[in-house]
Amino acid sequence: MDFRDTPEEAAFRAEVRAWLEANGQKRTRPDEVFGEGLDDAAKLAAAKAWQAKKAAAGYAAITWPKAAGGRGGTAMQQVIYQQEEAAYLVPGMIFEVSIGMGLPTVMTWAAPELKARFLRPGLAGEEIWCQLFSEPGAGSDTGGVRTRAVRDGDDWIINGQKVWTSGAHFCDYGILLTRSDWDKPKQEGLTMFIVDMKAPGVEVRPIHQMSGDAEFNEVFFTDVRIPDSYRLGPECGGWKVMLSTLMQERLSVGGNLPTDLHAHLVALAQQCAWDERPAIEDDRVRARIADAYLQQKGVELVIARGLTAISKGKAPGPEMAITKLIAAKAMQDIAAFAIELAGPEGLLGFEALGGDWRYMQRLWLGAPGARIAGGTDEILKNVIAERVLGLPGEIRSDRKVPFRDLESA
Amino acid sequence: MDFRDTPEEAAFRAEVRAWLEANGQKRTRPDEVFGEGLDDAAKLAAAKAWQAKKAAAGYAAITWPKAAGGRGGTAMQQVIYQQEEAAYLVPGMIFEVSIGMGLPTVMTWAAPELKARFLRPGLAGEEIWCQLFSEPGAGSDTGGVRTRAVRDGDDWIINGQKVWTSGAHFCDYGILLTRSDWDKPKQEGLTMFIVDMKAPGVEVRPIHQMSGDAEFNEVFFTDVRIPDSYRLGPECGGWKVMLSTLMQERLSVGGNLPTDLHAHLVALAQQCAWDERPAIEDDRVRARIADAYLQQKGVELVIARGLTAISKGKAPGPEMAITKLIAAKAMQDIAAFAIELAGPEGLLGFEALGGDWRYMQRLWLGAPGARIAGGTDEILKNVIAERVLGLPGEIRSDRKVPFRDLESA
Amino acid sequence: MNFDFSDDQRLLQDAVRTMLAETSTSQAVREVLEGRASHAEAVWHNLIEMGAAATAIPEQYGGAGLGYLALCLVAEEAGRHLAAVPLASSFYLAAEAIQRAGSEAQKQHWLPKIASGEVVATAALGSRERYRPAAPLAFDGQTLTGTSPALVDGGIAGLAVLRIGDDLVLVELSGTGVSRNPLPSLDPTRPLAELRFDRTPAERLAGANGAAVASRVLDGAAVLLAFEQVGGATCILEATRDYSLERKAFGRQIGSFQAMKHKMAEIYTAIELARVHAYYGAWALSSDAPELPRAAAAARVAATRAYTVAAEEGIELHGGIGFTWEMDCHLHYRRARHLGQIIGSEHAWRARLADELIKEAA
Amino acid sequence: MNFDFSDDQRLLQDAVRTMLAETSTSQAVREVLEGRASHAEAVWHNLIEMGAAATAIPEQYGGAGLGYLALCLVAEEAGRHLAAVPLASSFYLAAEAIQRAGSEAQKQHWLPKIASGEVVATAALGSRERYRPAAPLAFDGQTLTGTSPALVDGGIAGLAVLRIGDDLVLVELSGTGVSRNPLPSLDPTRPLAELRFDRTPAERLAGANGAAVASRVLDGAAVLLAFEQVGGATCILEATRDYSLERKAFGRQIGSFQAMKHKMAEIYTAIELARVHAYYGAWALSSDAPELPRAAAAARVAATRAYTVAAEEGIELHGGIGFTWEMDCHLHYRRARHLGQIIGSEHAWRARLADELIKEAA
Repeated sequence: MDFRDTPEEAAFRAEVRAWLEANGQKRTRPDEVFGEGLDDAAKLAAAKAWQAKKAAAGYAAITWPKAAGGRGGTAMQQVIYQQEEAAYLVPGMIFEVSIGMGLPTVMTWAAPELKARFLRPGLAGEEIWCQLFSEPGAGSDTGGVRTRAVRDGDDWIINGQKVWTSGAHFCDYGILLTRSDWDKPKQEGLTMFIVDMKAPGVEVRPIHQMSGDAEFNEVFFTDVRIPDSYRLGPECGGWKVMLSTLMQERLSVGGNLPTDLHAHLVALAQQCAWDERPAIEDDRVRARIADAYLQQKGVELVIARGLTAISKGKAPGPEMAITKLIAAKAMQDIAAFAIELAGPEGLLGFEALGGDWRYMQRLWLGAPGARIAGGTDEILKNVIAERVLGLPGEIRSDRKVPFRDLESA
Repeated sequence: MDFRDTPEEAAFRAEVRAWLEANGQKRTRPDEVFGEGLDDAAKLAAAKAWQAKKAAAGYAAITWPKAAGGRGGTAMQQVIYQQEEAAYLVPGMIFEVSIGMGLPTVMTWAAPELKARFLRPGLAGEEIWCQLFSEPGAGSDTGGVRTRAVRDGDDWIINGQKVWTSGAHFCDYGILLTRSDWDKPKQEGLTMFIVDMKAPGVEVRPIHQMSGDAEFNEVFFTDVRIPDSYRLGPECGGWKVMLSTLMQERLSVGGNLPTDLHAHLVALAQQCAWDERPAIEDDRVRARIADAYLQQKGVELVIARGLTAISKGKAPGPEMAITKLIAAKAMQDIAAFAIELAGPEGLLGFEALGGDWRYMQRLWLGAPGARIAGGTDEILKNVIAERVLGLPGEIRSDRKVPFRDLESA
Repeated sequence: MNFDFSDDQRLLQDAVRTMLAETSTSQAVREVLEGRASHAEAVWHNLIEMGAAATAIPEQYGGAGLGYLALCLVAEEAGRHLAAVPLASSFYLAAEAIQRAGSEAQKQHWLPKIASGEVVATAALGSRERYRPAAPLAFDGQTLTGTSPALVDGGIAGLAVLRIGDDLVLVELSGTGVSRNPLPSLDPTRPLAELRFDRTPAERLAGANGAAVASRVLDGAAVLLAFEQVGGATCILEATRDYSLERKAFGRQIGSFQAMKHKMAEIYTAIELARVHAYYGAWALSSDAPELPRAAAAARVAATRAYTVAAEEGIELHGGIGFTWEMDCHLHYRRARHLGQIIGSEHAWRARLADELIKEAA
Repeated sequence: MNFDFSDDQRLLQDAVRTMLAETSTSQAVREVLEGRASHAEAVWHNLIEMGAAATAIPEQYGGAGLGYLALCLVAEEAGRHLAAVPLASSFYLAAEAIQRAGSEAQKQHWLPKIASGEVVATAALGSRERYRPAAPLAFDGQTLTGTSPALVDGGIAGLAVLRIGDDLVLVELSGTGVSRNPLPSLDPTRPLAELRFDRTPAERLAGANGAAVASRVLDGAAVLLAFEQVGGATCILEATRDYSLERKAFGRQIGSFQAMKHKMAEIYTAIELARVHAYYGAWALSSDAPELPRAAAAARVAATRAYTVAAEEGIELHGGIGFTWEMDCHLHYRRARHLGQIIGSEHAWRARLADELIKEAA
């Protein structure tokens, strides 16, 4: 048992650290984010510039084969890079879908000329990708998509609506799950495409979240034409393609929780008075600080177990689902408790109160989404029950019936 | 809103109180129970004597019609009697099944001569009844009973096994749910009987609980003969008879929690030291005392809502299920916390520590059973979800299939 | 035994519910949420006109004189419909303080104005928890100087009752030297402002012990707010139930999944526990029973818990749609927190409940 | 990054598991539960013979010298199989105290006897919580007089380490003036006795600061006990899972009901959280890291919670059969509480964890 790097890992870490120091900009506040103060266009341009630099240095897709523009490195090297990058102001989520889902799917399923066309510009951040699976009637139940793909000569014509598409408003291409055959059962009539997000008939509308942010979009397709050469995988093979896309996420080791949450609670509790004494002296407050640590450090340690697997060349298993399950709810509870510390002053929007409070209020407004996006608590518990504990799957009545006959269709 | 009795209720309460004072014996310690120090036989005799006295005074079955030996009183009078009796040393559960389930089922379904035969001796405690529904393979799912009833001339021959039968070892008669037709679906092949518990072929074995008590029994039936005249309701009408039996319980208003639990916690916390100060000064301990009150008083108040319905001549609804749901888990949590108060001394069996501790340890050992017997937490949540909130029932594959074809049969 | 409201009280509740269903719509609430209105004017107008807001103000002071039980049911409906109005500030807090500590002249002057809606009032009666050191606020017997805490409805109030030490001070906000500083609110449907005073004329409420009155008024407010919380929690539970019956996934109504059924059963249980404690608090408040401090604290803790759980899990059970701005789920999420903090958090009230229980056990 | 045990350590664990599966059967545990044996002799014999109990005692004192990581895995298996043996008393507590505070002579005299099983030892090292005032126990430098607290395995121990003020005192129980008073145990598979001394010869452990050593030993014990708790919790979860796949109701495996699936997923999550904190504690213990107090407290709290939840809900998910004497569920219910209280409850350890975190944040 040893938390230290192997000599090879240490060498790679040193190399990464040197490169980041030379090229990146360190965070100065815990809640500082990339591109603060820039408008959207400038922020996007800055992000693309960073990604180009990162790709040129061979850090954009460490585990990809060299032939595809990657580094041919190990998953552990990827993790080390991410750990080191975490201290820097980098454009977070913008390229995550490109590198993590879109391009790997292209790599696996597209014809050589498409790979040549898309991989390098995607890696360098010149083109950004999104993922178009979820629909208003097909969220947790992705197999229920109803966006229609109809063959028309060498093209397909797409009509329908997607939802919860991160970054659709600035993306160039997307991987699109459609239903091309309504007579087959649910998961057997699906086909996957590459779609040009700037094509005529594609309309993107932001979804405003309760936090006031708009990270997600609805995307509407009206008679959008896609050449058959942009099809990924066989006709009606979309389910399998989608699973391969999601498999790419397996190396990601689950949810996480800011490492400093309990320290923030300590700081806030020292500023608040409960019954004329500092709240930090209340045994209940102290207990909550301890519990916050148990959850935060626990998630960190579960991830360390996943990294151990990666370090040994294995993939972390479905048990990593517990990290998101613990993290998202803990974030909600800790943030709510932080607000409660202030009593009636907790009524204030924390713009009025400053740093730590604003941070907690952001977490509090973001937590309901964090518990849902990427798998609800309920879906994650099913994953643990079925894939870790081996309990039976839910009773399904919709598996063998032609999709058009399903009541919900 | 008024917690006081109506004038009629007050008059009845005064009458009951006077009778109890003249005839009963008040409890002197909170955990004193009827017949302490007596052996089983003497305790049973004392219980029967009390029941005879109570029946003679017209309090044994207040809501029964006078013709059946009851008082023709109201449900509220029944409640008032129970409230007043609670302060007295009375034989608790012994006659509960007789009066609450066995005899009412006889009253509803048996022929006049059987009623004449059974009602008065049952009411007077000369004969005691039990209920034989559950089986090893049919607990929450009572419809799955497999005790076999086969017609043989004017008799039926019974073979099978029941379980969780309260008081079977001292009971004289029981109501017995059997399967008489294996070709009908689950709930349609059942028939109910009166069974003589002293008949040849009936064997009772106590079930030892984790608390060391043995309140329940297994009952084995080997070629037990029951005359057809002892059948309750039509052949294959047993499910409906059973529902009518369980309906009798509807006037009971759910689980309860000793009213003094939070006061016990206060007393114990005053005796314990945590970190050199009295545990009662720890804010966490105080919070738990408050929560104990919220649960205990909450259950009491939910019951008060049920009593309000009764007082208005209505029946309390399925929402009363929350009382048991709250009470059983609260009992477990409060008792565990009480033990925790003592730290390493909580390792001791509380025989070593005395009154309050013994009480808490008993609750702690009894709580797992309380959460299961009479409807598990899970079944109660289903009841609330389906019958109160109107959510769909569970998917059932066993409703229409002949019982003998069911995989579990 | 009659642990329920009377038919007359229920009739009033029905009337208020009907009115609120028509006027306190999602759109009306969002006018305030998005800053286009300071409060829901039509709702406020109707509550006043019906005499529903002023049920607990005696008739001789311009109220309906129907007592606290009626006001509890009005509160439940206000909570259910997310009413964006100064009901708590004006009626649970300010009017109550004046009624309990005001001189006859003060009552005759102010209560009719509050009851008729001519004046919106607000109050800061002190709390066991705070973040910043209390702002300096000095009362010299005739004028007030300094800054108030953040006050709900401080932007539209014409009158404030402020606790300064053991005094309760009444200050008219149209007076000289008053300025208002709007503050961001975690629940923008209930806007906040702090008030700044510069030698503003003010007077003491006549009653002797300001601290005791404040405590009594806060107990009453805890009960009334518990009804708002129970109403809000019931609303989000019902919305969740309805959505779960409508929405399908995996070929089934999502409400048929046992995980969802059981979570809704748990929310229901939490709400019913809160409801009975709120009822008990209503009884104690209306009968001026010595149990009030205990009953009020219990109602507040249980109701804060219930609304918090209902709002958090209500969003969760809606899935993705639940955290969009367009759905009303987040209005409950915010309101639950607002109501849970407005007179101190559940932790302060749980401590108070424990204090009472330990005192009683002694 | 290697946050896992080595292959060698896993091999030892497998061997211990195989041995315990054969010897620490339900029947063997029930011999002790029902008072027919003071401990599971065959289990104890084998643990000693394999060198598994004495893994953390250095070779020069008769141990296997394999270190704490190995002992953690032994503890996990002991917990999983409900081993009714004096492992914690002898090895996590008494031997550790002697190792850390004993003189060379004391170590050479006692550790080999403990390692070989010749002597069972027990210890009382003080706690933050207590019920009765500490019994008077006086040490005059050479003899001991008075009554000890209730000691696990006090009935069979030949040696005790007792904390008296800031001293750790070693007393041989075959000495003069010793009597034993068996006390009822909430978990009868782990029997208790108090010891009475009347001028019994005893000696101070040589190490300077008894309180600091006691605290250090308790931290180590917290980690080791956390492994026992994780092992026990895993056992009852697996038993529950297996039963739920076997048992049918309403025409289905009961394990197919989502309420049961999700509850088992929650238990699993609690156990995994405990497991990683236990691992982290094992790392801190084995590397003598400054993080030990925090890591030990975290492991103790998480593991106590996990075993409590697993035991309570394990019975619940079994239904009626779960609370019978015949099923082993209640053995876990009792053991979970025993292990959760033995060196102080989770509340004391949570307070300790908070103290550490607040100290670190300063």
